[in-house]
Amino acid sequence: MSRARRATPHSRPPAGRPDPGAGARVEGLTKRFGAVQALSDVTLDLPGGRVTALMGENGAGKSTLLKILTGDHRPTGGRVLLDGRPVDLRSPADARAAGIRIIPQEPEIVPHVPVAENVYVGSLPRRAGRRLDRAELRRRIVADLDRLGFADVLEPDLLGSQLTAAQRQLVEIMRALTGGSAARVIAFDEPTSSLSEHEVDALFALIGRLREQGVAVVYVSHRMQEIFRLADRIAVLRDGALVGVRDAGTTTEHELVRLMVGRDLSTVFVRRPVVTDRVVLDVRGLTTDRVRGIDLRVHAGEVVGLAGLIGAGRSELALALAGDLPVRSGSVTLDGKPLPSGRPGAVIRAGLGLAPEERKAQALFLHRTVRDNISVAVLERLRRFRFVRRAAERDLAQEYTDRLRVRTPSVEHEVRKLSGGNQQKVVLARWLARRPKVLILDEPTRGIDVGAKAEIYRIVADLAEQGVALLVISSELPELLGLADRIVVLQNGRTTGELSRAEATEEAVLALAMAEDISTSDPGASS
Amino acid sequence: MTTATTPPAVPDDEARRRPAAGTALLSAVGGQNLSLIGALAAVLTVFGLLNDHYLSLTNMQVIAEAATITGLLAVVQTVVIICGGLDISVGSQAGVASVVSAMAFTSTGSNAFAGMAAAVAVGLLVGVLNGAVIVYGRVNPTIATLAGLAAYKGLAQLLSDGRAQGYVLNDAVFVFLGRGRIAGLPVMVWILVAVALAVHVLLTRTDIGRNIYAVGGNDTAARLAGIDINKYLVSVYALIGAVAAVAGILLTARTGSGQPTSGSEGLELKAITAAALGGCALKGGKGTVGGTLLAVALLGALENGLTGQGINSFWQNVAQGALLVVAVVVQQRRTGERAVGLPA
Amino acid sequence: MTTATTPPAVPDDEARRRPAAGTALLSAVGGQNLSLIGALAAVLTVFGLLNDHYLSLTNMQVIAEAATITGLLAVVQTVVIICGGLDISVGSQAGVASVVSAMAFTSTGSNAFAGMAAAVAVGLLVGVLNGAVIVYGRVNPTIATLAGLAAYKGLAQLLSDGRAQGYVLNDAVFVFLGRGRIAGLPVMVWILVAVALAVHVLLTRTDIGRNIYAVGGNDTAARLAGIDINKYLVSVYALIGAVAAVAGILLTARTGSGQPTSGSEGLELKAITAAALGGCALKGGKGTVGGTLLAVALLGALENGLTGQGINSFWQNVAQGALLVVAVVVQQRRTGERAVGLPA
Amino acid sequence: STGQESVSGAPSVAPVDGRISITYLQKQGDQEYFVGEAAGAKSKAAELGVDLKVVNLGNDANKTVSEVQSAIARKTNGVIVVVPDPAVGPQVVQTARDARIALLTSDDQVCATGPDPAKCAKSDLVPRIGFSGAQMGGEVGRRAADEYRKAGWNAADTRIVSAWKQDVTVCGDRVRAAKEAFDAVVPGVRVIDVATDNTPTGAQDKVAATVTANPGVKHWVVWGCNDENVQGGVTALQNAGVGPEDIDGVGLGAYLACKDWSGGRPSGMKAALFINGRDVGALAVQTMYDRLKNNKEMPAEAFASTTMVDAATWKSAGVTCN
Ligand SMILES: Nc1ncnc2c1ncn2[C@@H]1O[C@H](COP(=O)(O)OP(=O)(O)OP(=O)(O)O)[C@@H](O)[C@H]1O
Ligand SMILES: Nc1ncnc2c1ncn2[C@@H]1O[C@H](COP(=O)(O)OP(=O)(O)OP(=O)(O)O)[C@@H](O)[C@H]1O
Ligand SMILES: [Mg+2]
Ligand SMILES: [Mg+2]
Repeated sequence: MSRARRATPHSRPPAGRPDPGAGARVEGLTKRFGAVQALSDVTLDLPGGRVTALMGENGAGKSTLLKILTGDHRPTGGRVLLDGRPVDLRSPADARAAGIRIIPQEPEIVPHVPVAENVYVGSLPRRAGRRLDRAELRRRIVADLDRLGFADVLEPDLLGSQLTAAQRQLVEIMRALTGGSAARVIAFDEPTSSLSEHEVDALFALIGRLREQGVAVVYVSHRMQEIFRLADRIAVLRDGALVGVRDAGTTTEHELVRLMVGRDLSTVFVRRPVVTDRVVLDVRGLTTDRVRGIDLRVHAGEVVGLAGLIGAGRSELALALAGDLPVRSGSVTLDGKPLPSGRPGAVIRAGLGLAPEERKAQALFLHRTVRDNISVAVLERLRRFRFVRRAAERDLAQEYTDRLRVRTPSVEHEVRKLSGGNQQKVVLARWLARRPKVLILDEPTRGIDVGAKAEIYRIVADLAEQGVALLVISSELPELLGLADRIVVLQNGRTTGELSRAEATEEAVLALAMAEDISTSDPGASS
Repeated sequence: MTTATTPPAVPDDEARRRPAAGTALLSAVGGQNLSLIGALAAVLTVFGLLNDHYLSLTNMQVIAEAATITGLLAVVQTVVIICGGLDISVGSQAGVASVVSAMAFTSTGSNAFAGMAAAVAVGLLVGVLNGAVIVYGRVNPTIATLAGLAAYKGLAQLLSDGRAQGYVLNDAVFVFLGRGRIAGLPVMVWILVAVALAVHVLLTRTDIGRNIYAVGGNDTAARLAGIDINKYLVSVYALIGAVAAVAGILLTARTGSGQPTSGSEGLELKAITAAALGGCALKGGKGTVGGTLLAVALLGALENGLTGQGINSFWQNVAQGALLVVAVVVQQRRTGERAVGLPA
Repeated sequence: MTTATTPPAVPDDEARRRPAAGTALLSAVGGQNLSLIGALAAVLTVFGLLNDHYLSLTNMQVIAEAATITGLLAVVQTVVIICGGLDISVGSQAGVASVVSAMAFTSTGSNAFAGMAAAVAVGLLVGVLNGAVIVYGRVNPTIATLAGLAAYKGLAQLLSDGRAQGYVLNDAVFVFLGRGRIAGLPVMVWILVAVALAVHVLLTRTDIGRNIYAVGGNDTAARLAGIDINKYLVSVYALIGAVAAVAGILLTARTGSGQPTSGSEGLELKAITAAALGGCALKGGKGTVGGTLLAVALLGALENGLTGQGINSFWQNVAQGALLVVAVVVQQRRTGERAVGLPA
Repeated sequence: STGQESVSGAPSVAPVDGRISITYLQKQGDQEYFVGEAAGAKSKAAELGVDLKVVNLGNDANKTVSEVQSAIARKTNGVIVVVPDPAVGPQVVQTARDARIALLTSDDQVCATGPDPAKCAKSDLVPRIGFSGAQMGGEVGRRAADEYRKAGWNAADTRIVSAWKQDVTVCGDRVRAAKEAFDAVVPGVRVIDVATDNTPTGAQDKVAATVTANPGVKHWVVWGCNDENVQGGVTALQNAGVGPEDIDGVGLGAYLACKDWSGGRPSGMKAALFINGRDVGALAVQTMYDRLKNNKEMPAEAFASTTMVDAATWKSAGVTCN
């Protein structure tokens, strides 16, 4: 364990360090899924009072390690130790009892119960005779929302089914940080992938406090910035094996990438603008239940970024354009022709594609193969008399899995068996293969590793060069700044401003995203 | 599935400003239930106008008593559906219990309590068996209980040699169950009320109930939260077994003897229909006892009214099918949810 | 019957030498199906040993013929289950078709083709109605077709006044359907083979089939991928209506007259049982025609064997329930999937 | 209330002045025979100017109790019932007595004091209109034996298929009576019991399986609980290549048998007992009317006539085939 300190934006008071050996340790951990070796002989210390970051390409085995740690998977070999003693984790209940918590990569939400019950599911407050203590439940959720800084983004009475991706993520975070016995180990599996800066700050403050309390924090992310902002130590997995543990203060981004990928890789992305003045997508006064009076033009070859905080209405705008949400008023034209509304099929045939933000709920057919998942929107081009040309289909799937480096044994593998990032790549592959005139990408790089991210940026650039009009929604500001020719900022369902590439800085975007009283200052403007 | 990703439209600012009180009240009666209450009122009015005796106290009691056995099974069906399962074998279980209660009664020299205890014990056993097959055999609940539907029916027939067993109407306890009244209400109906109330309290007021909703709503979430899903499932099926046994005992009390199939065959469909009409999502995680009971009342009132009008059973079939569809369509129009994908 | 859609098992080493083909083949037979094949082999062996004539060609034909009507309904049930729906009204639909075919036959002066055309037309209509209620009325498929179960039964009874209608065995076409043979195989079985093959090809080789799997697998995703879910659902229910009509026509041909309920009542449970046992996930998105046919064959072989041994119907019920559970448990053990939450 | 304090002894039903309302509760009301019975009852009721409600009980003993109560709540004056199971009889009788309404049974017997009419004192049997199951079965068995002897078969080459739904009590009574009657004439022919669901296709499938399992048999006698069973069985035999001359099928009901005969070809269906449901329904309503209007005591038992018909005689006997 390194004693070296490093300069961080958050200053850390020298809290009393816990005993050496406190925390968790995995020894010789091995896990096979059929022919897939997800983990091989991983031995790693996860000391208390430290943030250990876990990095690696998509499918490297990070989630698998965490799932073993929390009793969700049983290892094929090896063991888990807690405070130096081996523990037998047969179920998540065991792990919870031992003080190990996880925020899983895919939030699991109970749809028809309110946020409060979602958060404390499994450890609801009760009185004698197992009576539910509703008053206590209320008190607790209000207090915890407050304590964790989510009070303004999460309404306790909302039902699980009404939550946005970000809100679901927050519920998962709250689940792990509240209720039951004191946490000894907390693992975050890409917790920020659908959060915006505001919540990310709150979360990091939280993690800082956990560290001070001596909790062993495990943090999985593909975002370098976060890693360096947060982690004390960085463990890198490649192909299921631990390839190195580095001290966060001494290592560099460059070194980590080399460890992860096994070669040098440029993560700096520079895009050459190829904007034309032909308007492809023309949105005027678009109003739905939650977005109001949106005006937006995207030109051929242009990449327009959509920025905003949680619930700003970006995803809703995207779904409305894709024909999946009822449009109250306004018009949308594509290449001058009005875009049908209410029927995604017709919209797609007119030339607009949307890669939605929630891969599991909105995009993937989990029990179907990678090939099926990629070809589903392209079958019209792959059929002869309604018979699917299977060779052509396989080639197409192969081409895109290769380009996006989807880590899968074959294109015939079931998608649910892929790691989260690889699933995301499959979703992107579908829409890239469709080659629409307008492509909307909603959080395209959620959970995607460094190498593949660069590849996706390159594909976006290629598409732009081919004259495709692109609309990119992302909560990762650096990504938007690097990609977009122009950034449109939404707040509370309205556009609050537009920044050219030259004007766009993080500060400028955030200022527009958080601009106060836009809605109160002109209340009569909406339809 | 669709609701998971698409939040319903919030109608206006009013609703947003007072989310707690307004939502709570509406969800207590339930948007779902409002249209059932409407349908029930319509049925009562129409038949009340057509026939003077329809709204009489006696006839209401007849309706309630006729609906009791279905009602009991529908209430527990509600629990298992909320839990994400299904029990297609409830009718057969009631048949087994009916036969067992009468046979145990007879063989213990007319001891009613022995008869009932035996039936409940067998019911619990059968329920636990169902649960174990599902949980440990990893058999899908629909298939497991489809198998139970056949197997327990066979069991009831084997036990009874396919004939009605025993005769219990010499016994005061059974007669009380079958014909007695407390405060003017048939004893059977009181039993239904008691069971429904207990299940309602269990579902809404205890952490057990809330965990049942969690298991059915998202079993992975429940499991990761440390809920012992297996325990819950086995217990829920055991509960079904016990209540189905009570239904079987009432069947015996009402018909006078242990019936292997008559009176219990087909109850599974009725129970599931009532639960579904009452607002249970067959995917789990959603449903209320109140809604189910309303649906039971609606179907019972309809059947009684149609029979009273001398409508033949052919038309009754058509009418019942049509009403079921209309009630749900109205329900759906009311909630005004966005129509995406398959209706749940 | 089963050979039409299920490629025979390939010896081990052969498969190992050509891994790509081997895997593909294995996944074509399906892990699911292997245990069904095992169960079928066990049933055939046991009864073959008990009775010399069980494995005779004649008896195999008897089994196949007896299973045809259930088989037809199970095949289309498979499609709708894959699509994420369910059709509990198939039996009633077959009853309507049976009555209509006989009545149209009689009233057109013994024109068999008029009878059949009328039945199929009515079947399509009923199917489209089911689909429309589900899609545009936003009624959950289970409830909608539960309503249909009652309503269409009532319709068949009303049309026929509850009596068997007409007599068709004077007519060469109907006699050919009911008793004819082609190449030694009953015509009915050929019809099943043809329908099963067509549906199999539809599901596995065409984009329509792919989209059906997609709709059932994740309807939101399917919609966002540009699939017109409504069109698909209505078409699938129309397909069911048409095939149920064919089943009804065969029922008429077999019994000689149009039967409103006799012979079709209860077929829905058999069809769903077969589909589920054959590997359909009731949540949608999963299932194969081959698996369903295997399950139909298994249940048919079992029933025939038990009857041949003179086992009474009580034991038959128990045996069928037990076999259903055992087959699925074995299946689950084989796939060895992680036991999380409720088994699908 | 404990449910005990009901009137015992003979029911005291006062004659009705004004319009009479009668409720006819039938088991298996969607079966052809009972549909006919309902039609007969309705036309008789129309003729007499009586309100008649016909209710289908299916096979549901529990619904039987409910519907009796429901009829009482609607102030019906008399109930005619075909019980799905005789065991529910005492409960029905008790309920009717409590409400002081007249009770008549049709088709199946009901005992006021116990579940089994066979073990019932004569005085406790409820008045009944109908056919006797034992008598029907007996006629079937005798006719089958006649045909057997006429054909000159022997016991070694012959098997009897006895097909019925095994959990229906009255079915068991019928086939048992048929066997006894047959044995009385020609003893020693082996009977194979076939469990069916009382439908033609169900019977056809089960009998087909039975036939292949018994290949050495040359001649077959078929009887069952109803025409469906016999017709399905005969069809299965013919499909299995057994010629009509080697089949001795005797139906019960004649409503499906007549269809075989209407084709004019030789059939394995040699005869069928024609039981006319219309007559039973009409007679039951008439009897109830007489009791309620004229206070005429109901007879303990009244039977409608049955006729054995065959391909030559069915038309003249009045069997209608639709
Ligand atoms: N249930 C499963 N069945 C089969 N294979 C699986 C299963 N879960 C994971 N795998 C495989 O194990 C490997 C490691 O996956 P894991 O989810 O741990 O990756 P990860 O490092 O978390 O990736 P990502 O960054 O994309 O989330 C992958 O190859 C994946 O396909
Ligand atoms: N009162 C509310 N009830 C339910 N949902 C709400 C409410 N207020 C806001 N929302 C959520 O805000 C969403 C609009 O934001 P949308 O998801 O389009 O934003 P986004 O900018 O993409 O943010 P995110 O990062 O959350 O995806 C709505 O779809 C809805 O789910
Ligand atoms: Mg992962
Ligand atoms: Mg979004």
